[in-house]
Amino acid sequence: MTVGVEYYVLLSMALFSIGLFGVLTRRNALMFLMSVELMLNAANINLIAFAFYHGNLTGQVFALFAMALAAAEVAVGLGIILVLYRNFRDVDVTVPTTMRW
Amino acid sequence: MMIEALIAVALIGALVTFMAPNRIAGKLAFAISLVPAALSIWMFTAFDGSGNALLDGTLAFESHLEWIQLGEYSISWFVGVDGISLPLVVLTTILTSLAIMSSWTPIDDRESQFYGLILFIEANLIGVFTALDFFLWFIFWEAVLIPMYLLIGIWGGPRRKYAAIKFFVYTNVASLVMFGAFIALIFGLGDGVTSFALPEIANAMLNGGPEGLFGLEGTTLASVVFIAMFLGFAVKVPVVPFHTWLPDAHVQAPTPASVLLAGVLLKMGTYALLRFNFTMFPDQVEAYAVPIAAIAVISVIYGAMLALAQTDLKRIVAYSSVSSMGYVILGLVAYTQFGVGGATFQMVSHGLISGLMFMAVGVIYNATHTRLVTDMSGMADRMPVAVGILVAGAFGYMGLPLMSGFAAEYFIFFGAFGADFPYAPLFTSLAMFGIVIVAGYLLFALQRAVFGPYELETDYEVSRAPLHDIAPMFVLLGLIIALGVAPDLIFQMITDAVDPILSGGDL
Amino acid sequence: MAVFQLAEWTAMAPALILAGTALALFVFDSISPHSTNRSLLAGTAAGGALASLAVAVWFIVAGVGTPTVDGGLGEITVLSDQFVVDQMALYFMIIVAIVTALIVVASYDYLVGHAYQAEYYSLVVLAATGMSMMAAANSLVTIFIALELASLPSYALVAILKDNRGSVEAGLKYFLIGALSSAIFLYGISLVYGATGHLQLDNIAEVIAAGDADPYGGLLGLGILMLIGGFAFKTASVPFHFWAPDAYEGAPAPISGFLSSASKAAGFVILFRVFTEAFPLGDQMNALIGFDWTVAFIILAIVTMTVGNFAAATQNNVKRMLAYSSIGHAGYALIGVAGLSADGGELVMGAAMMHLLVYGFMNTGAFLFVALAEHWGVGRTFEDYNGLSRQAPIACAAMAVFMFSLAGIPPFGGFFSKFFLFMGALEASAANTAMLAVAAALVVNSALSLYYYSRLVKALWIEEPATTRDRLARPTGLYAAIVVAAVMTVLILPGFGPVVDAALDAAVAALG
Amino acid sequence: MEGAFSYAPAIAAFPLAAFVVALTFGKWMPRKGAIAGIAATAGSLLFSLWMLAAVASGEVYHETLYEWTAGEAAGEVGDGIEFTFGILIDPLSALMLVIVSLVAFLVHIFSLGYMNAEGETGLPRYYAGLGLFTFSMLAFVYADNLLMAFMFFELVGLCSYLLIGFWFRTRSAPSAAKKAFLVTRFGDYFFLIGVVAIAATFGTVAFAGDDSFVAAAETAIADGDTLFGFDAQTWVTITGLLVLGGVLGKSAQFPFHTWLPDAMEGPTTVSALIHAATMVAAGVYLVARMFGYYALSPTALAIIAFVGGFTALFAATMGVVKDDIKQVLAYSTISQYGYMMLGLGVGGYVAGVFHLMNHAFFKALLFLGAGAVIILMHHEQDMWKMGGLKEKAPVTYYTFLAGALALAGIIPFSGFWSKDEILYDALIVGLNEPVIMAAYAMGLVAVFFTGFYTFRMVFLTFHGEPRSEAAEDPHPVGWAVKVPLLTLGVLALVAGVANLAPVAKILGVDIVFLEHWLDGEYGAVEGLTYSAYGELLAYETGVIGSEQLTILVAAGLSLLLAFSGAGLAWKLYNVPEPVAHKERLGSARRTIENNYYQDEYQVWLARGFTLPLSRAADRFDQTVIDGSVNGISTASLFGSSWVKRLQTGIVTNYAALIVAGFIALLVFLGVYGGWF
Repeated sequence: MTVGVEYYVLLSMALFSIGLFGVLTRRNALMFLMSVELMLNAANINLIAFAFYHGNLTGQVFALFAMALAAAEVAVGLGIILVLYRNFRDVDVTVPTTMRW
Repeated sequence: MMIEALIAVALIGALVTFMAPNRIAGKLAFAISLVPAALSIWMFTAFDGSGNALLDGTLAFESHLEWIQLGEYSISWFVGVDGISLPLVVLTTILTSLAIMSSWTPIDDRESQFYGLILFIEANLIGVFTALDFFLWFIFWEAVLIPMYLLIGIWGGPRRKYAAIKFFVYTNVASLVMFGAFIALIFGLGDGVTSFALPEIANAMLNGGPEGLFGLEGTTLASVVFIAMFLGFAVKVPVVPFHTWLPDAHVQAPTPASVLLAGVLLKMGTYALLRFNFTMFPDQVEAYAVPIAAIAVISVIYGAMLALAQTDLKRIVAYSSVSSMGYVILGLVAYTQFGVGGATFQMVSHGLISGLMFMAVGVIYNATHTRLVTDMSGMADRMPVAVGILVAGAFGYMGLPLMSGFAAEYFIFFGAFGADFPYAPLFTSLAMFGIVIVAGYLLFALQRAVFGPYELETDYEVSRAPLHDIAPMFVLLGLIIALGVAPDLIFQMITDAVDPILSGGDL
Repeated sequence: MAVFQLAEWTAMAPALILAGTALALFVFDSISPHSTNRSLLAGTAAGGALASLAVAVWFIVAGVGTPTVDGGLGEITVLSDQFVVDQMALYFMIIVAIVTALIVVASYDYLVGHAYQAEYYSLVVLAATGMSMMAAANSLVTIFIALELASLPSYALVAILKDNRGSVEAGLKYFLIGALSSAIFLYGISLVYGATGHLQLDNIAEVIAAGDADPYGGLLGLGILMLIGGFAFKTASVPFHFWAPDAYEGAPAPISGFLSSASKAAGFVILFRVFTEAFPLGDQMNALIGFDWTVAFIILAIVTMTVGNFAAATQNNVKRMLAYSSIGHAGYALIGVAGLSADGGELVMGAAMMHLLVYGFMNTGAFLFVALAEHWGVGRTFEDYNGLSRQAPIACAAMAVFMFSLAGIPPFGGFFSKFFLFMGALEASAANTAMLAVAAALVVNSALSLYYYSRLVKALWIEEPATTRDRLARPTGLYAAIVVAAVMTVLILPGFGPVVDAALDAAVAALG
Repeated sequence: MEGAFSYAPAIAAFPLAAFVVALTFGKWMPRKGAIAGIAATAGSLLFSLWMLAAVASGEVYHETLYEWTAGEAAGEVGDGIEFTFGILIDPLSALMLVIVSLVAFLVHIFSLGYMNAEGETGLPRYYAGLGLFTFSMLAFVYADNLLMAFMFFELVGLCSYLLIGFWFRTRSAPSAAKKAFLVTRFGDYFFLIGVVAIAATFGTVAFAGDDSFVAAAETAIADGDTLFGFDAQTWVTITGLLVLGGVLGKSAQFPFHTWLPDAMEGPTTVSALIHAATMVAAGVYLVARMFGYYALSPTALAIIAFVGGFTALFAATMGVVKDDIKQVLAYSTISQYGYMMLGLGVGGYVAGVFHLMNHAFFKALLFLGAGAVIILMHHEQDMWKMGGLKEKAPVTYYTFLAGALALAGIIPFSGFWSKDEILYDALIVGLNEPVIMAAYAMGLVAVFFTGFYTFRMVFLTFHGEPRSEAAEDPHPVGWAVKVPLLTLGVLALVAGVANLAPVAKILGVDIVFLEHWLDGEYGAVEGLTYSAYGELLAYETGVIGSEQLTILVAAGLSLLLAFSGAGLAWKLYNVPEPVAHKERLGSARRTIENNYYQDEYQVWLARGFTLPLSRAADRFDQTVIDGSVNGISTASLFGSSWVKRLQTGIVTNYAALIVAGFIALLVFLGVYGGWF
């Protein structure tokens, strides 16, 4: 008994949308980052589901790569959020607006 | 390799001058500029070309080197002169030398940069008049903008920044339009054309024309391109209503830059019109003759009317240039030997005369620090020689016989009166009324500024101009009279190159 | 020259050299964490970049990528086609290496008194490695990895001035938008994978050609669109451009130059490669996703160049003006994709590639001048730059060259590439009249760009200084980099022949 | 004497050399260039006389010397056209050469007394101007084609401008100079169109020979060609009238006469040479030169005659109220040239040329006499401040009187003969042509006014009591003043002998030397003779009773009127304390004093109409045309400031905008691609 691939896609799309919603609404940098992670993982779900569907492993392997990269991204991101906090005493992403127009 | 030598001397001279100390820059630049002047005069005497450069003529001093292969199209270093371009080259080199000498007095800041830019502009101007590959030509055409922008911007008058940017952007937009149109034409010509060499394109145009592009028929495409290119060049010429950058640029530019601007830069536009529109599109010229003639007449009369309303001497000369360029357009559209030849002659003649006028106005400005005719009176009392030359120049502008302006205007009028397009005599007669208005505003200005009892609103001691201010003007005056008395010095050379245009290349 | 008696992986040498350099710098940093031996660090980095450049040039001259029928060595594939070294790859590797070298040399002076010297250089070189790999990446996997390899150090580099609020803010914005874009990009990859079952570019194309992807047209279309989003982020194109002005303004000026030149070029190379290899234009493709994807690029090109140039026109901050201008230039380069068609487009794509090379010199040079101004501490606005030419004529002359070149005025390199783009756009219009709109937009934007570029020239050369300044220093590294960039911007015009050949050959090869 | 002609170019070249010498070295020369000028004009005079003698011996000269340029003629004829400089010496031009060089020579001498002796500054400029003028005028006179004539016609205009404005430090002289040039330029505008039209029509501009435009026009009319959409006759009329524009301007005919009185701002010598004897004659001379062309067009001739007659009367009436001696002479000049136009217009070629010659002598005399008076009066020109100079300056008085008698047309002074011949010619044509009759009538009435203003001037100046200190103690004049006066005085008296036509006709003796001269009895270029012109003319002549009776009636009428005019002047002004009597003119006075508001309307045309129009054009240019250019720029920059506001600085907004942009693209492409 297998679940049809379309359900995985729906799941991933839902996850992606949730992530996107978070990105658009959350002002906390960490929440922003987490939302992005959700979006990345939505893609991972897709990759794995499609790999299964197509019957090759490419997608699964790539999903592993993507997770590693996501981790690296978070590392860099956290570093930046750290200096953000040091400079602005806040992790609200809408606070730094010295540069505009 | 003569043309390369001309350009190289000017370019290297520009670099050398740019690096030279300010105090010797003027003399150095003058000395350097004598080399291209001498070389070009030698070229003039040794000229052995015949026919039109674009229409299977024999080129003089030709050189042709492959440069870039852009897909199916090749771009090359292709230069050479014919009877149309050579006089303009000589005009450029001579006028540059004289402009440099006339700068010695007014330019007292950042001299080395100033003279470096002047030489740089010279190199590009020579390039414009000698290049026979479209891309090469366009490089020179556009490169002229930079030095002129800086010359106006750095050494200009109070509103120099506005004037410089207006000149820069306005003429650049026009160039882009023109470039786009011409490239479209080349694509429209299809496989017959494999390079940007103008003779090849001209041949293709005269033997079949474009096949069509963008869903347009070949003839429609040719018409669209013709109009777009005409508009592009019209800004440069300038033709009413695209002229408004000119007075600003002229008034704000330092005198030597005005000399080159009026003397040579404006000729780029008419030269290009002749080389492109009026050589490659005989059918369109015929089809649009009446509107073009109307534009020419409007330019003449409207430009002259505007000049009449001015009180700034430079503005007067600037607007009168608009008027004079209208004559050139009229001559071109006449499409007769005297018309087109006269238009070319007028390019040279107006270059000399307007150069002279700007120099004379500049000399007065150097002494009085004003150019408003309302601010001064009786300058003849203090600067008799300079004023004498100004008066001579003014009469030259009015087309006094035995000066080159008359020859040019007469050729144009004669050529246009008998032209084939409808109502040619009427258009010609209307345009000729310009000679009355030009007399009106110049004489009015002379009466106010240089005659009458001596008065000056500014606090300067007016004394006679130094010799190095006067000498260039004498040279110009001599040339003006020489061409007026003996127009055949260049006119036969010009008509030799013009004839193939009129016969559609079948000579 | 028989290059490839060597193992095939050595074809990636330009990228590998950069990677090695980066690792060497890391090692050095680990051994001596607080070293301020700037000469050694910058020298190593520059040496690596130049070596990479030399090797890439050697390869391209030796005939790597030139089709074997033309007597060349043909494309060389590495790691089972995950990377391909062809003319386009080498061409962009050259661009990346040049920009990196310039940046590194200039940073020698810019980083005086800076704490994290070694990290800085190793991050720069690491990012360059990523970009170099992007040039050669041939599957969506390697593309994504290389892209992240280029991006992650870039985020850090932008924010490297840790006590500078602008730098941190810039880093934050760059990072957040970057992360969002990566997510979208990755999602796009997953959709394409879903539709075709492959991540290898040529395999994707085969599947599409075979009609196996026909049931998934919508999926593929959405995926392609999301891929475009990822590329748009990397190339700073609308609508993913929002990070660019802020990041470029806040980042250290050499890094701004690096990102806007090299990173943008790298973004374009994957854009070119993905769309020419995986989704070749044709009836099949059009039928599959319902439209000709050049339409998307036509829209993006027009909007991008317009937004970039219009926003640049009234800026007061020089760096920000350059940032917006960089967006405008992304719009110009997009013409290279927008003008493609089923049976051609070498000219327009080649022109875009030429433009990116020239842009590597002139735009980097311009940002380096800003770096110089920051080094002098004269301020950031146009007014602050007033009259600098009196004190530093050579640097200002170089800057004028960059500005005019960016504006596309001869006799500078930017003229040719821009006008070839214009030409290419017109040629493409013959097949697709919508491209006429692009050409028209190019004209309008060119005029506007002339206005603001010449504004800077005006400030430098025409205006009088508002305040009296002390003598300005002449830092060797910065000056050298600027002068080299300027000289190259000028000399590239007479020497444009080889550039045209390389770019057009690469484009022809890419379009197959 | 054939060899004489090879020296013909020297006639013009001498003064040109004098111009160059005076301009460059005048400052350092004794007499500031006068010597060079005198030598040059003497040379020209001698050579001119030599030419005259050569023509008298039966030779003529028509030679192209220099090709200015050549090319393809467009328009009606497809062949090549050459524009050349050539010399045409025939009876007419030889005569004119002598007149011009003689007057120029005398004026140069007179200048020694008038300019040098009076300590003027800027004399090199003055003599250079005179030299250039003499050169141009002589070259104009023997020009063999219309274009060359036009070119030198313009150059004399330049010289006129420079010399009127000689005292440039005043306000009035530069203004007058400008006006003179402008008004004549207006005429020359038409002239130039005429030249261009003739060249374009016939492919030639030569005056004489088989390939002249006159011959071509004759052929065209004979062949019934259509030229530029008109039939040949009409086209000849149109082009002829266009050329006439230049003539009217230069010869100060209505309505272009307004510049001449103002031109009196120049030195009196200049007025004598340029604005009386020679340059103003250029217009009339040109009509005579191409008389064959006008003869083809009765309409053009009738217009010439009518304008001439009208101008003669019109100017004469204005002359009667002037107070300035030079002004009177200026209006009289206009009036006299009107007579010449009338003469030519009625086909009286000989009469016109005859009057041209006589007028040159007596008007030069009168101007030089006026100059002498001005010296005497310490540079006072108002006649009401003169009086009683008769005894103190007898040479001046008697020579002036001779000139006045000639001007008034009193028998037997030269002016009588020529004016009478003109009026006679007009009368006999007028008997069949009402338009000409009207012109004749006006010319006849003008005789009365001429007599009146001439003697009003003489009486006010020389008779009665001195009315100012200067008049009581006049400045003496030297030989340089007297010699020219005496020479011209003699000529004014005897020049009429050249053509005593009435006497000849009544007495039947053959003493019409000028007629024979112009008819080519001695030598002429074919087609340029009186009789050749006569054949072309379409006029019918009539007589009153018999020819003799007509002659007597005409002569008697004009004499009667001349005497009554002079007599009225004698009655009113030959009193010790004359008064103006202007109130007797009643309501007409203001009009006449204001010169019929001719100046006003022309000044209004320039200042009240053209200038505001140009200002309006300027405003239009600045606001509409330049405004739209700047408007585009402003709009772009406004757009710019709007576009950059998108960049709010808040990163969440960026994300939102990115998503929005992406979705917009998605929706657009979806709709475009038919996904939805």
